[in-house]
Amino acid sequence: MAETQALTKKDLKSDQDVRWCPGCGDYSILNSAQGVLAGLGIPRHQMVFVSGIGCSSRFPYYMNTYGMHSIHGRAPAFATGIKLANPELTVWLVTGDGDGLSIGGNHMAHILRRNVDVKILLFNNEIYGLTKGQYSPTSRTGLKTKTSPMGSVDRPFNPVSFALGCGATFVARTIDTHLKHMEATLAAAAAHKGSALVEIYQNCVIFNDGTFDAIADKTLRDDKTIDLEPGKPLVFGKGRDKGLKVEGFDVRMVPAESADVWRADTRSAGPAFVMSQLDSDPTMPRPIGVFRSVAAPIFNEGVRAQVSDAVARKGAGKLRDLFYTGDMWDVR
Amino acid sequence: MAETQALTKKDLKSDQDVRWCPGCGDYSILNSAQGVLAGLGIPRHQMVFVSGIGCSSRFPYYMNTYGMHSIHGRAPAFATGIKLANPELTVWLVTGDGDGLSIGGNHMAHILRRNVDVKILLFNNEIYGLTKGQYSPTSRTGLKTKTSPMGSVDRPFNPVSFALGCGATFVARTIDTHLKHMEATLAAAAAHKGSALVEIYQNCVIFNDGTFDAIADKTLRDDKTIDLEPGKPLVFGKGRDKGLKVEGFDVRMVPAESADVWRADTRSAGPAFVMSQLDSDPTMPRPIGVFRSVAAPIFNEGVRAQVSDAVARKGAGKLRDLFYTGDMWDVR
Amino acid sequence: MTQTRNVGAELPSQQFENVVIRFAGDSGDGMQITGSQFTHTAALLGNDLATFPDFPAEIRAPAGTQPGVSGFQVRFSSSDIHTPGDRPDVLVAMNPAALIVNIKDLAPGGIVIVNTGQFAERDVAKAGLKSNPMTDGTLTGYRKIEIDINDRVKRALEGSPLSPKDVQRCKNFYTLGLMYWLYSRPLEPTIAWLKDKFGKKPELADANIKALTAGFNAGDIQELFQARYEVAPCTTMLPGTYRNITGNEAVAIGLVAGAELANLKVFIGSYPITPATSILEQLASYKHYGVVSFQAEDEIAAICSAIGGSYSGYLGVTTTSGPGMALKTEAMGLAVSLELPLVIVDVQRGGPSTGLPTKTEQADLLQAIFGRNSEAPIPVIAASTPSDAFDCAVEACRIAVQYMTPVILLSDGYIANGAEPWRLPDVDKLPRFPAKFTTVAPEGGFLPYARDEKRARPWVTPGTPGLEHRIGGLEKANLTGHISYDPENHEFMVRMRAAKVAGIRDSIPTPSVVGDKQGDLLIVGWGSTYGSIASAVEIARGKGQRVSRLHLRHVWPLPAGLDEIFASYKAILIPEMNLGQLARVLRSEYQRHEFISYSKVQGLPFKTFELNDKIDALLAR
Amino acid sequence: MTQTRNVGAELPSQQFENVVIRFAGDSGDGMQITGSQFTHTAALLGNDLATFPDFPAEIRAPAGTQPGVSGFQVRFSSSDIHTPGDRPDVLVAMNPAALIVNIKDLAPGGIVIVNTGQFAERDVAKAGLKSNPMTDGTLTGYRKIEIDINDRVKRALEGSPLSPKDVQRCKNFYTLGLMYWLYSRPLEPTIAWLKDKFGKKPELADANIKALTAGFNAGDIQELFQARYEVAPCTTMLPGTYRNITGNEAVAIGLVAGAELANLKVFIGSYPITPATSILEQLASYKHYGVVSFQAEDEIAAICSAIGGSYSGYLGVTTTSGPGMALKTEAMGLAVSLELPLVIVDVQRGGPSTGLPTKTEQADLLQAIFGRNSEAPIPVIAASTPSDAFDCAVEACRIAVQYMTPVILLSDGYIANGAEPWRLPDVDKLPRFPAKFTTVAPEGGFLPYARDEKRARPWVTPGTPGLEHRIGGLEKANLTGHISYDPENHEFMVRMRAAKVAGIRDSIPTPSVVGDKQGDLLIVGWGSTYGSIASAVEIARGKGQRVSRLHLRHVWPLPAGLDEIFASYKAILIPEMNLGQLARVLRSEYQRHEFISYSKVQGLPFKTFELNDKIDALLAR
Ligand SMILES: Cc1ncc(C[n+]2csc(CCOP(=O)(O)OP(=O)(O)O)c2C)c(N)n1
Ligand SMILES: Cc1ncc(C[n+]2csc(CCOP(=O)(O)OP(=O)(O)O)c2C)c(N)n1
Ligand code: SF4
Ligand code: SF4
Ligand SMILES: [Mg+2]
Ligand SMILES: [Mg+2]
Repeated sequence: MAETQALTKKDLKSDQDVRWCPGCGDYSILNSAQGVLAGLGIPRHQMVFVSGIGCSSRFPYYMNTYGMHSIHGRAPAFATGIKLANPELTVWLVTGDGDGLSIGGNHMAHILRRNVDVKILLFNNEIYGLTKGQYSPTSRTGLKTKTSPMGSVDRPFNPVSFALGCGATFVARTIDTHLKHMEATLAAAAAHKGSALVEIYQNCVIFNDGTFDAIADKTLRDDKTIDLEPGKPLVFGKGRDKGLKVEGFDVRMVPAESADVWRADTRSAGPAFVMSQLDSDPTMPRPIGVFRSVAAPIFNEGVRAQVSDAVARKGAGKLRDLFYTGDMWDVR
Repeated sequence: MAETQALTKKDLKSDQDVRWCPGCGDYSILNSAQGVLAGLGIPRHQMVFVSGIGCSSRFPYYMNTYGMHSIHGRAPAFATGIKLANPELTVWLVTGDGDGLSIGGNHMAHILRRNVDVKILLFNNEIYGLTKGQYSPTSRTGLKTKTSPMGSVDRPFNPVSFALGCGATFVARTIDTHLKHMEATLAAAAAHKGSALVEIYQNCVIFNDGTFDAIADKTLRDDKTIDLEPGKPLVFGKGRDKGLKVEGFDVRMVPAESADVWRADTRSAGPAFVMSQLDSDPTMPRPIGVFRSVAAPIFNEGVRAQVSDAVARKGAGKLRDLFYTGDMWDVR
Repeated sequence: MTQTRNVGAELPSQQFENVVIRFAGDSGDGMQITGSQFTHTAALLGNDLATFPDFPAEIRAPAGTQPGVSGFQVRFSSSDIHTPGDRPDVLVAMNPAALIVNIKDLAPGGIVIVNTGQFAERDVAKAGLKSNPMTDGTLTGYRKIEIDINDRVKRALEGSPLSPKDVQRCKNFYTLGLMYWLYSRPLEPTIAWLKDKFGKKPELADANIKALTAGFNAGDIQELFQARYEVAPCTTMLPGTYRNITGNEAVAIGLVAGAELANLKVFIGSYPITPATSILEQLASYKHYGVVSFQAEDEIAAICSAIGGSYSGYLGVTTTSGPGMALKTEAMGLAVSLELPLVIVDVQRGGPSTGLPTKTEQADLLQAIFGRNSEAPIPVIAASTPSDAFDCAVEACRIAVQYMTPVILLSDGYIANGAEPWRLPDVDKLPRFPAKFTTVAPEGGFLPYARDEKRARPWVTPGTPGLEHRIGGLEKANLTGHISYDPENHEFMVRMRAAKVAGIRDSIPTPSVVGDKQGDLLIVGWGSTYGSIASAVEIARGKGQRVSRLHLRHVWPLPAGLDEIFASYKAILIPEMNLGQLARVLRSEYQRHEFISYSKVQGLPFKTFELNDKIDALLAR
Repeated sequence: MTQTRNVGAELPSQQFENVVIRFAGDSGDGMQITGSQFTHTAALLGNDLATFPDFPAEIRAPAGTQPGVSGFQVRFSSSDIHTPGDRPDVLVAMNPAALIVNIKDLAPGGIVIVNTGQFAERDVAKAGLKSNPMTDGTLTGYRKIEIDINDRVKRALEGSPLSPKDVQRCKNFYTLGLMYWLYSRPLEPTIAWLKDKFGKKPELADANIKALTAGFNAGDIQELFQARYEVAPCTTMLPGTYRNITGNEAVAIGLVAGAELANLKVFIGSYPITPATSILEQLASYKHYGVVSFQAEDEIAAICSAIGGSYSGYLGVTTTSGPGMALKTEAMGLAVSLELPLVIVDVQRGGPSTGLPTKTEQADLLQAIFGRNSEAPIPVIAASTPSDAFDCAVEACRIAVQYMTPVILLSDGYIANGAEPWRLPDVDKLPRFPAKFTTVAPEGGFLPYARDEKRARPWVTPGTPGLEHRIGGLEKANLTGHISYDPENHEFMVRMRAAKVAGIRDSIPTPSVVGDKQGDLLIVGWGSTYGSIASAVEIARGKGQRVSRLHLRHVWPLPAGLDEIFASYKAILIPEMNLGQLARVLRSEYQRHEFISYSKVQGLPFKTFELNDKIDALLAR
């Protein structure tokens, strides 16, 4: 019964009705993910989608693969168990800014630190969608919501900086409305060996409509974003005429010709972090694309290798030896 | 009864016997903290020490101040509540690498993100001390412990990178055996307005003895560490002859004369992060001192200001108005 | 055309004691607003009332589908009522999905008002139906009133500056106007509300008022009815000033009141979760009452921050629902050990796990009483109606402060979202229970774990000179509070904590029995089964059955005197929206009595008739 | 001088049926090793035995202080025994702190062996004592044997290459040698152990062997004794091969065995916590058994990873103690909803909150059975002794796999650290219960929530072609497992889950009564009270009292047949190390019987005499 033919997008659609609000950014992400996954040459039954709780976390129901809609914030722990127990599986994790960075921030941090081979889609809509619109750890300071009627006084997380601080080996960012970029980014994540975090700017039409418009709007985004493409110069703008260059501890805007070439695989995560910090500078383009992509030992491989090594060195354990060991004596 | 005289170290010692293992690095930290706190001009009754669970978390019992030894990993949440409810208090938090970065990593991340005005001492001994020696999220890969008999396959957190990734406004590092440096660092933390995280390399003589020797040993540390002093050049070495300089995305070793001047208060946390990433480069000195110290809105102030504003604008709420509002009708 | 006309004046006017209407439409159709406006007007007219909003699944489902249906049931009455009614007398169905989801509940012979403007083939298909329920026999046995509301609104608002889409958004007010006409209600309260609500967008206010009036005036439709109806004001309601209140509002207000009665301010640390979220939202808006609200990163941080708030001298509060309650378990144990005041509100919902987040259930009772590691006693009280939630919140604060203990207040989804008239309390008559902070060491020295006559330890907040001390989760020596591993001390402290909580019994009344003091059957309830039980017992007694009832507010510790009460009845029935949790507790506490458990676990309250059927069956034994 | 001499051969040899020795010293004195070596040798000699290690508070307290005292009690016997003994016959006290902490437990007239080398004024002060207990009357009524072990070890190891500090570390083996002489035990097993242990440091092995031998040969000390003692091999032990095992070891081994009997491998996700940690540690060392062990970032991640492991086809296991158990509550609810196998081990400790982490307690029972939001039934089984923990772990695996359910296995600090001889099972005779993975859709299509005759749903792991499906924590439609908000379906599923767990009863035996099938008193126990109850009942029956006992392994669901058994006794006594939790459960389940609760909550097991006193009092009623 193994599927040998290439999959199509449609093969990855489950029989459940998609129940996000009309206009929600989640639709296009679902669509892109189905497209990218169909192209990986992996049979459906080897794919598992794991999620927590939130609008975004309904994702697995819509994928005609294996899936687990778990509990709020804990998807990374489930995914780690799933991947450790069966490393053959292709495990994807879908989470939101609340699920993944509020209640689930610690599990997120640890899966990234350990470099478990799981691909993580963080739908960042800067709001709690499912519970109907409270500010989240990525909401901008001052955002008025039902729980922050006078404006939120929280300083937001920068998810990319956060992931880099945790030692993530692959960190990228994309935008729900930027389909081509999203597909390329998801494909890059899929190709990465180890944990891959993709922050996706996702519009919540109901509770936080337009929050990314200033940079993500189709007419603006060429000038307001810069795509970090490993090996390519840091160039942006409608006319691809502007560039970025690092000088000392600073990043400066320069003519495209003088732009630095982007490297996402340096020993230090410093460059990626420096780029992520441009977010707080309104005069700078917002970096999207691949901040970091570096090879590192993969947790599930390390764990399984020890099991294999132990078996190889001691022989596969026999129950009898488990019992009959140490200091024994006989009673007759 | 308010204490008007300056405190001495002794005033801050509680009547409880200190029960760490002989030789434990915790003793010198306790001692330094008592010294620094005595000098702050704050009366004892305004100080609160909050901790989680671990050897380090016994700290509050030894301080003749208010104190709460709470539950594992949650001290930041207690501290936040304490500080929000009474912003007059000087709140210090003591935690370990397990308490603060394993089970408590998320609360740590959020207290730093929010910039609650709490001083945090992270005793990093790269081990779970209290539970008798299992690897922790800062243990080096390969460390053999009872739960990692074949060596840990986890990649460790870099606590400084982690804190910076969370948006911390003050991040520093010091060493239990480097008393002068420790006191200066704690004093700097105490002076900071907002969350201040101090990572303290702490030797666990029982379960991870000597883990910092290669850099912290008194005979080596001048050459193996570099003290980040804001406003001072990045110079180190016994003869203070070596320096660091940032070039492009790289940090290079240079003669002291060419060293960059350290700035911990740049808009971007990039420079601090770049420095923190030197940890993984064995050819580089290990940075200690103040990675970052930057002014930012303080969470507890923001929260309290909204309360005051609301009272100022609407008048202090009266119970009667709380009940008698909206659409009412009378039944006679 | 915003003047009402006296259409249908020729129709006879029928009096009803009470009427149940259910508004049902798509999530986007504004049925919740329609329902609450109708409720509001009924309240002003002096009816007693009860409501039952029924939300769709949490995400906005695609328009027109069954999962997207949103309903609001309101019952208004000239006599005392306790529930929103078993079955609607009138169903307003804005589309096929709303019709099909709700029709099975309509009382036989009931009126169904259908918006035919939304019954095209496309709409039927969207609802996942094979045939049109208007014509396929679904409505046999009901009185069907067909109106193309889409078209009527369009016409009523001809020339409006609004876009056609926005015009269609006024459909619900058209419908409301029609219902106002039918039940002889005035439009003014709603018009006032619209003007206030859309103060900054007068064109929206205008349009909605026009739609409302058009609905009221639509003579041709009204010909379809054989009568207009009237429901007189309720004369049995206690005199006083009333407002409508939902359970979550009542909890929020009650907590602020409870804190104030203790001379404290509220610190709320919470994390959003359905159906508890709006308590946090409401408290966040009470900053001018000195409320410090903190939206924490998760439920654990929420309760821990609240404990920290109490430690610093606030009344710490945390609010949540089942899954969040589970997460707070460990910290509750610490609160027990620290002996600080804390109010934990659990708005129960369907489970296990994520379960049915928007539906109601009463199945966290055993968790609340027993669900912690080791011996960690916490008093538990349960609200029975939306307005009772106010009193319960105050009572929770009293116990927390007087006994220096965490207290669990149970509510549920039904109470949380349901509304009923709340007779506003006289502030000066509310009991006060001022917190006593210890600020100077007593004669003989300060002992953090000394106790008063209620076995409460002193509350000393950081910042108090001279009383510096340390507290924590390790076992504490009696009196000094120092860490102690001494075996006898441990047993002493375990029993002391248990005795303290058991001693709360001395401060609570024996609940009164409604009905005869002895009889054939006693119905014992707790929580939101109140309304159904009260109604059923009224009906049973009306039939001459010797049935009484008793409702528990304090579920742990149980009040004194129950054993004697139980002994006076031949049988005791415990209806619960769980598998018999209170029954289990009562069995273990009052072993000599038999408790008959009656369970319903459907995410829905009991219908009155279900209870009456059960009563009949039991009495026929 | 590593040859034993036949010193004291002239002393009379006295036979004892059983002896209790307690070794007590500073944390650094190696008392745990001394005790376990003595135990080991006794085992090889064929004694029955039981041990009770008593650790100090978690942190190494400063040397010589009372909180730093570490003790190890061993009881060895020529007859069947069930407890490590109420009171030591012999106390070995290495310093004043050890003496003062333990002396009150010594049996009247008992022997106390004191290391006078550690009784300088300084040492007395370190122990926080005002006067020297050697001389202040503390030891009145005991037989005091004074030995300067510090000095003797120094002399025995003169010329050793070890530093003086390291020489002093051999004190414990000197002491052990002395006890070996006193109880006529061979040195060889310990010598072999030392050689093995210090294989890479022969100078350490040598020194300890010298110290051991010197203790054995110390003729002048032995003159202080009036006799040597002998405890013959136990003849009532069942024939077989034995080894000593602690409860935590037994759980670890049992889980590996249980998984293998199900044709599975263990996935353990855990987070260290006293006293459960060593289960994780042990499983981490069983990698060659295919065990995948994962030290998670916290208890929540631990259980979630284990659920993930089960989902992927491993036997998911998580181990913890009270506070960690509390944290797992929410995820347990998900496991109930997902219906996947999972074994949750809770090694109970003193509480509430952090409580007494190194002490034992049985107070998580109600939490285990009832402590989750909503109706989330989980079967609970409890180990009664260290070796029983093996069988219970296997049983937990069986239930988890056969019923597709999480299972809670309760142990406690006493079982975890205590050791007893374990009769090694015959691998081939262990029952097998192979997991059935569904790999192809059955006739009619695959239904993830269809059920077999045990009401278990099919186990399908990701990676199985053609059976792709989604599961989650929202309520599921019967059979299909799709999300369902349908009221009747919810009730059906709630009752189905309850029925599945209740149905486990059909697979467990009615526990057998030890003693007469009817009588004056039945003692019902669960968990680690086993030993004390068994001893007390033996004694009572020896006195002619009509007392029987029954011990529950399955505490939820309770086995069939109890009601009838209970009916056969005039009274039923439930001793528990909590405030009566099992008694509460039994009262609610078997309402017609009276259950007398007998509580001890001191972080310590019941003494046999305490139970006998209680029995006497009850029978005298
Ligand atoms: C333990 C627990 N706490 C709280 C909730 C309520 N809850 C569900 S989703 C959510 C936040 C969702 O926000 P996000 O992760 O950003 O997802 P979005 O809906 O925006 O996609 C919350 C608080 C829950 N289901 N479980
Ligand atoms: C909920 C909970 N889980 C686990 C534990 C057990 N525990 C106590 S301290 C600790 C780790 C301590 O490590 P760290 O924070 O590094 O402190 P250290 O002892 O090294 O100073 C653990 C796992 C606990 N007390 N509570
Ligand atoms: S609430 Fe927001 S995030 Fe959720 S489905 Fe609707 S638009 Fe999307
Ligand atoms: S175990 Fe380690 S960290 Fe803990 S007190 Fe001892 S030396 Fe210090
Ligand atoms: Mg979101
Ligand atoms: Mg540590």
